[in-house]
Amino acid sequence: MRSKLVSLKEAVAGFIKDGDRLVIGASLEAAIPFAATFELIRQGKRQLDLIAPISDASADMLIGAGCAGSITGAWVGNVSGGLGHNYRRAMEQGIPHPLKVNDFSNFSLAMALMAGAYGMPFVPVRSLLGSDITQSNPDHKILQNPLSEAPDPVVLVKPLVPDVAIFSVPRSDVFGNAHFWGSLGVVQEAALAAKSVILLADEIVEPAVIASDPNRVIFPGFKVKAVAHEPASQYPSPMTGCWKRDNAFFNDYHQRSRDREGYLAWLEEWVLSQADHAALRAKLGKRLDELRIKGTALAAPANFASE
Amino acid sequence: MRSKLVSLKEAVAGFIKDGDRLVIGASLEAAIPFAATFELIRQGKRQLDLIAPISDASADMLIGAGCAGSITGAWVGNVSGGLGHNYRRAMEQGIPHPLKVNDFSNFSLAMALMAGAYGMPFVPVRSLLGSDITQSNPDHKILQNPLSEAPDPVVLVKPLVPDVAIFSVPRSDVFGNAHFWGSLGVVQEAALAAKSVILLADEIVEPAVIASDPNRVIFPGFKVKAVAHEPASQYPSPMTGCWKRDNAFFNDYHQRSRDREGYLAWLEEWVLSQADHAALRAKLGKRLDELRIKGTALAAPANFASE
Amino acid sequence: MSSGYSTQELMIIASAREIKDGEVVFVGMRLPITAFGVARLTHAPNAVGLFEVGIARFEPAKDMLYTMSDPPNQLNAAWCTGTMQVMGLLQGGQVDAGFIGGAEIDRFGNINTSYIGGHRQMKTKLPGSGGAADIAAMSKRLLAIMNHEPHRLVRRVGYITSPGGLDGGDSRRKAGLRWGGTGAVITDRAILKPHGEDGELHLFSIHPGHTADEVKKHTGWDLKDHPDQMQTPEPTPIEMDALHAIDRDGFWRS
Amino acid sequence: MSSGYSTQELMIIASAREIKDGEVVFVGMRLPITAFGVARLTHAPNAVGLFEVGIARFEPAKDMLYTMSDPPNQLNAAWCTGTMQVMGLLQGGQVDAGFIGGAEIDRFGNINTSYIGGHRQMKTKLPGSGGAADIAAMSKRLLAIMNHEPHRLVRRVGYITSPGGLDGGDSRRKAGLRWGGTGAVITDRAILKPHGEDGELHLFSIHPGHTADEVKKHTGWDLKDHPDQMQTPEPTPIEMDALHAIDRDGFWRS
Repeated sequence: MRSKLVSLKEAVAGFIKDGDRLVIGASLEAAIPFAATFELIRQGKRQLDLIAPISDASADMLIGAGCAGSITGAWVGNVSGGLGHNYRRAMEQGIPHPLKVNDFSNFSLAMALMAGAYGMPFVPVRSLLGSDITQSNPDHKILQNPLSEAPDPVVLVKPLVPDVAIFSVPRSDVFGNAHFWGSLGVVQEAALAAKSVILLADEIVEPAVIASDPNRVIFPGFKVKAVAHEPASQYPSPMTGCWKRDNAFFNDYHQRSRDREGYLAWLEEWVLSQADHAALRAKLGKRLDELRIKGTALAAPANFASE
Repeated sequence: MRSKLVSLKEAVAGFIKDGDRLVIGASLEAAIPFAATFELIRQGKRQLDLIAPISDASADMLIGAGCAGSITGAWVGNVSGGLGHNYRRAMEQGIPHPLKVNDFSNFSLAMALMAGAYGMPFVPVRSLLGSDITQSNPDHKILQNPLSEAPDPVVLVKPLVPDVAIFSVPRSDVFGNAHFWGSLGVVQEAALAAKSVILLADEIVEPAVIASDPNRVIFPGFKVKAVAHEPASQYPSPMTGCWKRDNAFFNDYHQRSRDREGYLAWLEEWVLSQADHAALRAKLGKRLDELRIKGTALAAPANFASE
Repeated sequence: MSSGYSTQELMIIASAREIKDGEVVFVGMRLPITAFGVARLTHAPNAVGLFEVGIARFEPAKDMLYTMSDPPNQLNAAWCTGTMQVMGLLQGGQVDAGFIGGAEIDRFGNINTSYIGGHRQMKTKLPGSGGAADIAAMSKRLLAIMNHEPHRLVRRVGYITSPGGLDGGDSRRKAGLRWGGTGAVITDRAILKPHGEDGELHLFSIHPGHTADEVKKHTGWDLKDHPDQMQTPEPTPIEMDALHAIDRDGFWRS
Repeated sequence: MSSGYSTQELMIIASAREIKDGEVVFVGMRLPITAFGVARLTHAPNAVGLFEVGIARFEPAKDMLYTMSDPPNQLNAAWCTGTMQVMGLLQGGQVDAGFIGGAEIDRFGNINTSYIGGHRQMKTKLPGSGGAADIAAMSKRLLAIMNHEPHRLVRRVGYITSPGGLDGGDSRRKAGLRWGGTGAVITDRAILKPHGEDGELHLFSIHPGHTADEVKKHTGWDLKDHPDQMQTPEPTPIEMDALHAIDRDGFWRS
């Protein structure tokens, strides 16, 4: 097998195009690959469709930087802060430019990605009946259940097939075989549905480490096109077993992004003036060290021996 | 919380009724709770509907013993031996009595259980088009995809909701929180779809052992109604990390069940004359010891510490 | 507020009382997760908490959570899985109750967290549903937590993100929702519960230090009295001890 | 058979040659899993093997397997997951090829593993589909392995468990199957491949030691010659070494 190890810069430049439908993190508030968010902004990608149930402040940052053409999601904001100011400005005032929203709920989006993952023509959902989400997003079609004689409306959701799904993972080998643990959100569905997968690995390990526990592999390595070795790629979001959340960073972003000028200054300081994620790690210094999980609470041993 | 620990006898007597729709093992050829198969036979349960994609020789044994009213499955036989002789006798000659078959493929059955697990009204499948399985099982309905203008037939599969799903697991606490690893087959879908779950645990562990690794929990403990501590409950099938497969046992069963008399003699020797699973373990003695996995190939550590 | 507890602490304890023992509850963040912890430590030791990120928990997390994905919520969880699995239980009718918050709620319990003014003439863009629409549609009983102001408790929301009783009466069932609906709306002034044939929200319980008149003045429709109207009981020492055991840093005390 | 290899060893090697490098292949048990191993060790080092129990593997298992769930197939697997996830890839068009066996196959490659004589007038009950119907319907290319006897290679199967070309021509597409169909049928005497407008199976390759006449005599329909007909090349020393490295106990040598 051929190594898929590249730099984050190469991964974003080589595998993501303007207009792509992109999943940037799929476990809602954890393991969001903000390093990729920042690199997409630095490379000036445009008209991206951001697919995610919730991806904390990542979508808001990309919207403010003018990278997003549309949102296919259930929630855009700042989980600990509240509203997403860039999202509001784009939707209410068209700043920096207008944005299309394809409204979903977490469940209907999970189901749509599952339909993409498993090649389903559509997926019937009993949620969203009575919700105006079926009005603002006509991709949610209400139809009579064809197997029921009695009136039984169901919502048919179309499959979603992202062009690229990007994930932060605690460890991967150079071939894209990776472990992930903790809550999974829609990571599996997004990875299996996507045309290609990019991994940002906190640690690069020998293939034998991954092979020692095939149940922690959430999606197969053959879906992965590129692996970047990028510690704390999920910063400021948390990653189970590796990194705590930097709540202060989210709150600072929330305060400073209240107006456009504040956001642009924030963007210059934290993204545009940083050459790459290593520069951001250096800038954070001790602040990042303090977020590193140093305790040990190991999973009970699981044996895979065959003899 | 209240302990759910009971004997296998109590679990089968208390939680399984004649006519129940039953999943006995859902990982195809591994971790089939044969101890429950044998106990169902000893307790003379009748008219069970056996739901499973494949459950190696378990279904064939239950059919021969007169416990099965119907099969809702994709394959009934003896995986290493071939045909299931009791299945053939029941279907071809009505011995010991006629049997109804609800034909599925592995995928359509997995999908039907998934629909049951996730409360879906039906699930659309692109398999089985052109297959006579849609003829012999009219629960697979071919309909036009309502979201497509062009002709696009899809098979709509109804959800399956088993009354009880029984699993062999390597370890569980007394509250029904259990770990399972290796290939999962349709374990998760069957457990989430079932009205109740019974566990046969190779080992009973402290709750902290299970809580140390919530990703190895495949279904939540609140679905579990009873836990029986029964080592080698999956014998003669294998269980990852615990037990190898007893191929000779399957082959012997295959040879002896070729005719009805041979099967009845086999049944007397291996099931009816055994008071319980402990008696079977004693009868197997050293043969069982040799199947125990003694090597060690541990999963790489995974940390769940939060600080 | 009355001495000994804050308004938010009272809301948490009032919410905890809505959780029954043995129930499977979608808890979500902030007040509800703390309410779940109080319930577990008092009258509901067998309750199970679900989080849409893919977590089930018995014991509440030991440390402060800013998001439900934070490491303390992963450590010693009862089940770590995906959104599909957990929300699938919801769709399958296996979840007894769910908590959600909201920016706007109307007299039938419909909640808007998407577009103030509606999606065609939007005045304010809110973050959206997240899992709220699903929890409202598919849990057996919906518990809403709101700040009680006339612009929040309105006659009719401009956009229904999360369905309550829709237009009242059997309109929820007619829309195809086979179970569920509003169980209680817990505010900083009172508890509202549906009553009567159309299931309009009525004033059920008035928090200590508040009056019926004041509550009604802060409600955007003509709020009627529930026939079983009561005063919200003060937090008991047992409840307060449970709350303090969970909220060790006093986050909700101010 | 010719000295140096058994018929089954030849079938395994002929099957291995049908796997291209980098392909994702549903391998199943017995001959195909060994064929996958030979392919990996020779011309297809980047092939991936899938098993419907919920396993993906790069390297074949190190020990003899009686079932695909056996412990050696779990140890150092590339991915352990569920049937849904693995077969979902199949439905999504992410699987290049799939191997299945069968009791009966017809001239259009349809396979019966359910009811000899059809389900209404069943003569013999066979075990059923397992995953075969799915692999036949949804992999991009179906590879079938059969024993070559006139009662097995029949004009028309009594029951289609696993669809090949159905009635030939565009009938497979018309039934709604958007891709796939028979790539090759590998028997103990020959390899058949579809040819012509209706895609009937033709005699493509004759194994060493067999003749066209003999193969046709053992086929239940008037088997026609493929225009590119050839002799199956003898196993090369490299192929045989690979096979012996996998089949260390000589299970397939007899």
